[in-house]
Amino acid sequence: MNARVMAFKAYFPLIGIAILALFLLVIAPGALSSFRLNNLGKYCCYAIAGVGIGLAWGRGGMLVLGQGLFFGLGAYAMGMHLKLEAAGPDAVPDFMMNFGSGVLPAWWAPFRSGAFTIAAIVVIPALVALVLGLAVFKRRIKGAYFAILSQALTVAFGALLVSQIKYTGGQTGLNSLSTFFGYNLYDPVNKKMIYMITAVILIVMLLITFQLYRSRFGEVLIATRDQEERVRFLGYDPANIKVVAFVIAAIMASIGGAMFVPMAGLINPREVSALASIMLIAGVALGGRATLLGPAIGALVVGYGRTSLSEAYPDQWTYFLGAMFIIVILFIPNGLTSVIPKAWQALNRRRTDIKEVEAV
Amino acid sequence: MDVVISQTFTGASYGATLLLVALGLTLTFGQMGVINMAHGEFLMAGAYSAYMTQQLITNADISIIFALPFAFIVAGLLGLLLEVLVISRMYHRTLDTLLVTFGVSLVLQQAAKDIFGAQAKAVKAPSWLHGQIPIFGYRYPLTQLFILVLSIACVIGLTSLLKYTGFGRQIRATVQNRDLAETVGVSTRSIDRLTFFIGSGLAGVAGVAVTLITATESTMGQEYIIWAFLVVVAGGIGQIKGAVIAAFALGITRAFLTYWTDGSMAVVLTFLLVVVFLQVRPQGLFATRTRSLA
Amino acid sequence: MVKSRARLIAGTAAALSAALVMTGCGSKSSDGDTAAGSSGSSCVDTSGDTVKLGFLNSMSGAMSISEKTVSDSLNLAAEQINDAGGILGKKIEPIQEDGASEPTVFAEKAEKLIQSDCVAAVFGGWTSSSRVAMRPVFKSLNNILFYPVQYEGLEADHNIFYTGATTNQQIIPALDFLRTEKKIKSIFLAGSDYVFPRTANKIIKQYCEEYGIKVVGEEYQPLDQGAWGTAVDKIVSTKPDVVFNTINGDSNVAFLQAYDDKGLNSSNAPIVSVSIAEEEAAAIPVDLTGQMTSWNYYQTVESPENAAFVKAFKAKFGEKRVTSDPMEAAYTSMFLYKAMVEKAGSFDTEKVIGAADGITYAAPEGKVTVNGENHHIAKTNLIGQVQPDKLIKTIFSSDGPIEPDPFLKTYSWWDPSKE
Amino acid sequence: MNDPQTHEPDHLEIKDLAVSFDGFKAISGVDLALKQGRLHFLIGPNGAGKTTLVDALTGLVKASGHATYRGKDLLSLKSHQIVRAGVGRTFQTATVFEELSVLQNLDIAGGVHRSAWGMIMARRKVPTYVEEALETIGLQDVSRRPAGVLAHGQKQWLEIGMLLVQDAKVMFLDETVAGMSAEEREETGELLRRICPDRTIVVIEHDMDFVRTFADIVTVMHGGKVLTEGTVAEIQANPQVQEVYLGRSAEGTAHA
Repeated sequence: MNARVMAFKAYFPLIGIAILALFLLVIAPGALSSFRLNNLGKYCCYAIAGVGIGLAWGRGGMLVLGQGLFFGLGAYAMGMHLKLEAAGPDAVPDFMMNFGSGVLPAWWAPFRSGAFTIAAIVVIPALVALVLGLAVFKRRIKGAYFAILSQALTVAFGALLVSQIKYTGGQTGLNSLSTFFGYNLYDPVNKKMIYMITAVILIVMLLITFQLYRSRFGEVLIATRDQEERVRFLGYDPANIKVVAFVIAAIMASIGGAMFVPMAGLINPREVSALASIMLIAGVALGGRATLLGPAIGALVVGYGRTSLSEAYPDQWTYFLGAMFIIVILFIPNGLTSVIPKAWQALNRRRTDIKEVEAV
Repeated sequence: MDVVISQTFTGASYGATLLLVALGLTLTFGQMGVINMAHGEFLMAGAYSAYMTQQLITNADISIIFALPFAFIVAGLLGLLLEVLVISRMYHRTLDTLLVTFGVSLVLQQAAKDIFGAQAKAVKAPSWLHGQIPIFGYRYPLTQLFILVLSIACVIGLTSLLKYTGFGRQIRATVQNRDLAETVGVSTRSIDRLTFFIGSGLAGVAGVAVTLITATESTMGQEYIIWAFLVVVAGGIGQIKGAVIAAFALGITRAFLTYWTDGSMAVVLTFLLVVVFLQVRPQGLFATRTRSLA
Repeated sequence: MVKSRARLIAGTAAALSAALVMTGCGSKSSDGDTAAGSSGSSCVDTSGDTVKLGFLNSMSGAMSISEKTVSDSLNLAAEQINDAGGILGKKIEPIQEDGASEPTVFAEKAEKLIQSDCVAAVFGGWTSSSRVAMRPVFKSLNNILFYPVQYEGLEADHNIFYTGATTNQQIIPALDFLRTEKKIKSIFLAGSDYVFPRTANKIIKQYCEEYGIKVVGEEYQPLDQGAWGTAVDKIVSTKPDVVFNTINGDSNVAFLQAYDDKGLNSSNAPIVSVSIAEEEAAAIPVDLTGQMTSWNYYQTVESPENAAFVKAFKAKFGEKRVTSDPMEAAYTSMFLYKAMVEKAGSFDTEKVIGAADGITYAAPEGKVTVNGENHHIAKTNLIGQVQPDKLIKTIFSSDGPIEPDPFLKTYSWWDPSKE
Repeated sequence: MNDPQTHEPDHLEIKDLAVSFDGFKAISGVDLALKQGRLHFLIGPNGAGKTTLVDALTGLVKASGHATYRGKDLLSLKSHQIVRAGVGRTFQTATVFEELSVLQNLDIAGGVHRSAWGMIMARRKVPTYVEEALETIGLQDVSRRPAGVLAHGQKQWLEIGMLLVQDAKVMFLDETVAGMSAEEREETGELLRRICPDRTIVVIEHDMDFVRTFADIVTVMHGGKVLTEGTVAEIQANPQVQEVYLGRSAEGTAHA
């Protein structure tokens, strides 16, 4: 086999990313109406969270059933900023007038700053995931325990948001948002901009993940997934490896959640629910949990399928969704993307070696 | 003092319901390692069975007596079907069973909606459960007492089944060492099916009980499923005595927290307490010793 | 090889940033205010002999239980209007969308109905969350939403018509009734944990303070949880004259079962409910006889209009079905829309809104009149009592239709800024 | 690979080591000195506590007593810290990472010596120590294959290779040659001889032929205690050992 061709194959995922970028950044904005493009943007948010889930679940073996928690943290951070923007420089959000003291709580105040908000979107979920991850993985809580715990935490977070109506807007959430960093949310030109930012973030996340997957960290992560105790005897603490992947996944979910808010125009506790978290998993499972592009493509497909099926069969689409879960997990556990490139998965294995041969 | 008594009783009622729901899970999750998210929908099927029984036997006083075994069989058969068609293909893929059964739960919810309509169905409680008995100055509702007695009866029944019958020994043998059980002539496949049948059937029984305290509608199982899994996890997977203690602990904790804070915060704080508890005892109240590396 | 990879990455990065910069440049066009109609003109096409109207109700998820009934009565209204020749001679072409019990989906589907289906108006929504989620969409795309459910008030949107009751047509008349007719001295508040009960209870607490009624307890449960035992224990121990119930949907079943369990009933602990209608009452397996409700419509309302409505509904959807306040409000809303359009002589949003003031309709609940200023409708309050057959009978009625006052401006005791 | 430390004589000193499970004493009172440069075999009937001893020394089970290596008390360290202290092990069933290639398996074993930055970078070339280990274990020809497809013996060699890459100065090998062909055993023995001089190698073994051929020193365990220690000849002459083994010859053959 020609070495040059093989080396080219090493970058096959990059070509996949490039094709996806071409579709998201060039074709879609040209072909879709503002409304459909906005929808696609929301799917991209799920895809961003999905890429993280692919990392933590597909490569790391942690079934992160509670990504709604991190999606929600990012979304509420962004929502708080936009809500304050909508309220105006000196005013407080309407629900605080209705249910609270009418005085902005101290921990809300920093979210007036856009820079602080952006930092918070990354830092807060990272810290939460770090503490949670250390607590859980150091105690060797894993598998089903971890999945159920993370789901329970998500439900608890949702209930917290509901109960603290004077700080969070309760069940109704943060709504009636009007601007995004000063740009009118409902101006089609701005909508397109917000979409483009989201799509670019998705592409960047894919590139970061591409690098992680080909790095030694990526290898150790797979090793940890398959033989956690064995990894301990290579001198690594598998808890640390898992925590790193978990934190990255949390940050990605948070960024996805943050970008979701300007496109949905609101955020409320339903987006943080157990169901929302499982829907995020659904896309990843459909696309192929352990692949690079699978989670992103799966999230886009599930988002699109959900919209179009519920438009076509508003009464019956739950059947499709349920059937999809059953069929995919049962018959194509490695996802749709595993079916198409079965062929080059074999090459995939060899490509790393060829690269080494060349490098030596 | 009144508060302590009333909330202990109210909490015990929450706990008894949780225990009934969780009991089936200690079998399917605990013994077989299947994370069955459709367990809540088996409960729903049990509740609708109670409704159907009441359509046939309109006298609510006696229909519940027929409803209990009928619900057990209906939910059990649904479980058996699930085991044969889906679960049997995915042992050793614990986490995947969660997702696949989540899909099943969606389908079952929609099916219930299509069969019975979206509106909740009224299942009448028997008149002999109407009223209260005074205990320590607290008027304990008979329905709650019934659920408590039912759950304890199920615990005793299940425990003796596992302990004293050949079937129980075969289940335990299969759980402890599949291959070995196989070589001594246990048909592990039939054991799997029977275990799943009983575990799911118990959810059906819980469904009948739950008609006494909540609406019978297609999404009713969702309210209990996460609580029930937390009971199993906190109790120690596969441990019935652990589940009993965990269920009552969770129920009573929730009652007092609801009393002192509010309904939403009680959910938040109870869940957080379980997470903290698992920090202290990652294997739950009662740990099963395993010698496997993974 | 390293070199070629660098080039590929650099190339991708350059393409990405170029795309970003390009869109970034184009976007600084507008700022600040969300003027109505700022984005795109309406695509509503009435050149044919039909007009498209959107029905947006949860057909899946937790709220579908309630919202499907609204969809049914909307379909009935559309059918009746079409049989009678349509609106301005154009047949209604309903387009049903599923809000899936999720506010974000409501917002998305509203946008879809307006932008992709080019509907002239949308009917639907139930929860406050779904309404506020849709609000900015109707505002920015300048379309009309008819919202059929009683709600917490404190709102009057240019693009929304509220055909259910606001608080001064449901909550306050109920309190007046309890104070003047039942002479209550103490009250217990039980509600689901969301915006309507929280707001309603805020109003009730201020009302009670004004009139010297003692609020002896206030309890909430999340919408998806039915652990009402503790709250009912509190009711048992505080012995209020009345329980004001703002619990939503199915949670009422769990609440009333716990209530019944602990020996409470209409004689020793009466309840006034504002979210239990005929649908919900039928699903509650305990004896509710004598418990009260506050609405603007019951199936038992005696009028030729209601007799015709109930008959037509049962003929279309089955004898066993019941009619309720939100269903009637939705049904009425479509006839109000028809009258507005015919008065305006156009389906144009602004013209229809402009023609709204003073539109009246002889609805099943009685005569209703649209208030052109706050977009609510004047309607009569009916205090009802649940009968053994779970239907609800009027026991007290306000003196004719009550003018809507969503911001409670005419009530001196109301101070919205008080916590 | 040849840091100056390796020239110091390294002892793994075990004093009064005991492990109990729920009151059952799996091993007790074990005193052992494991010295560098010789092939040390650990034998004994099933349930003698051989694997438990290794588990205790590698942080898998809690133990009391002392086990000191290079001034560190192994019993107080966690598994991965013990590895970082230079003590490695293999398992009865070969546990390699089946989805990764042989080369990748070896490479990630070198993680102990890498910075965080090294972790997030892709491998540009094969590090020399990986190359050397590959050569030592003789798997050059299959280095690009996923480890899952290797033959049983090759997996065991790969595990030894991974210990070489992680630069384990003390190696515990748990029934490494079980299930190997005679030829493979021969090769494994030769391999152990090659890497032995600057390491402490402890092999748990049942196959007495293998022990006879390659052992420098043998420790016999029975009932959780050390029965005796000595050269092969000394062990074979020991009546106690004969007694322990005679009663269970059938099981012994099953293992061979």
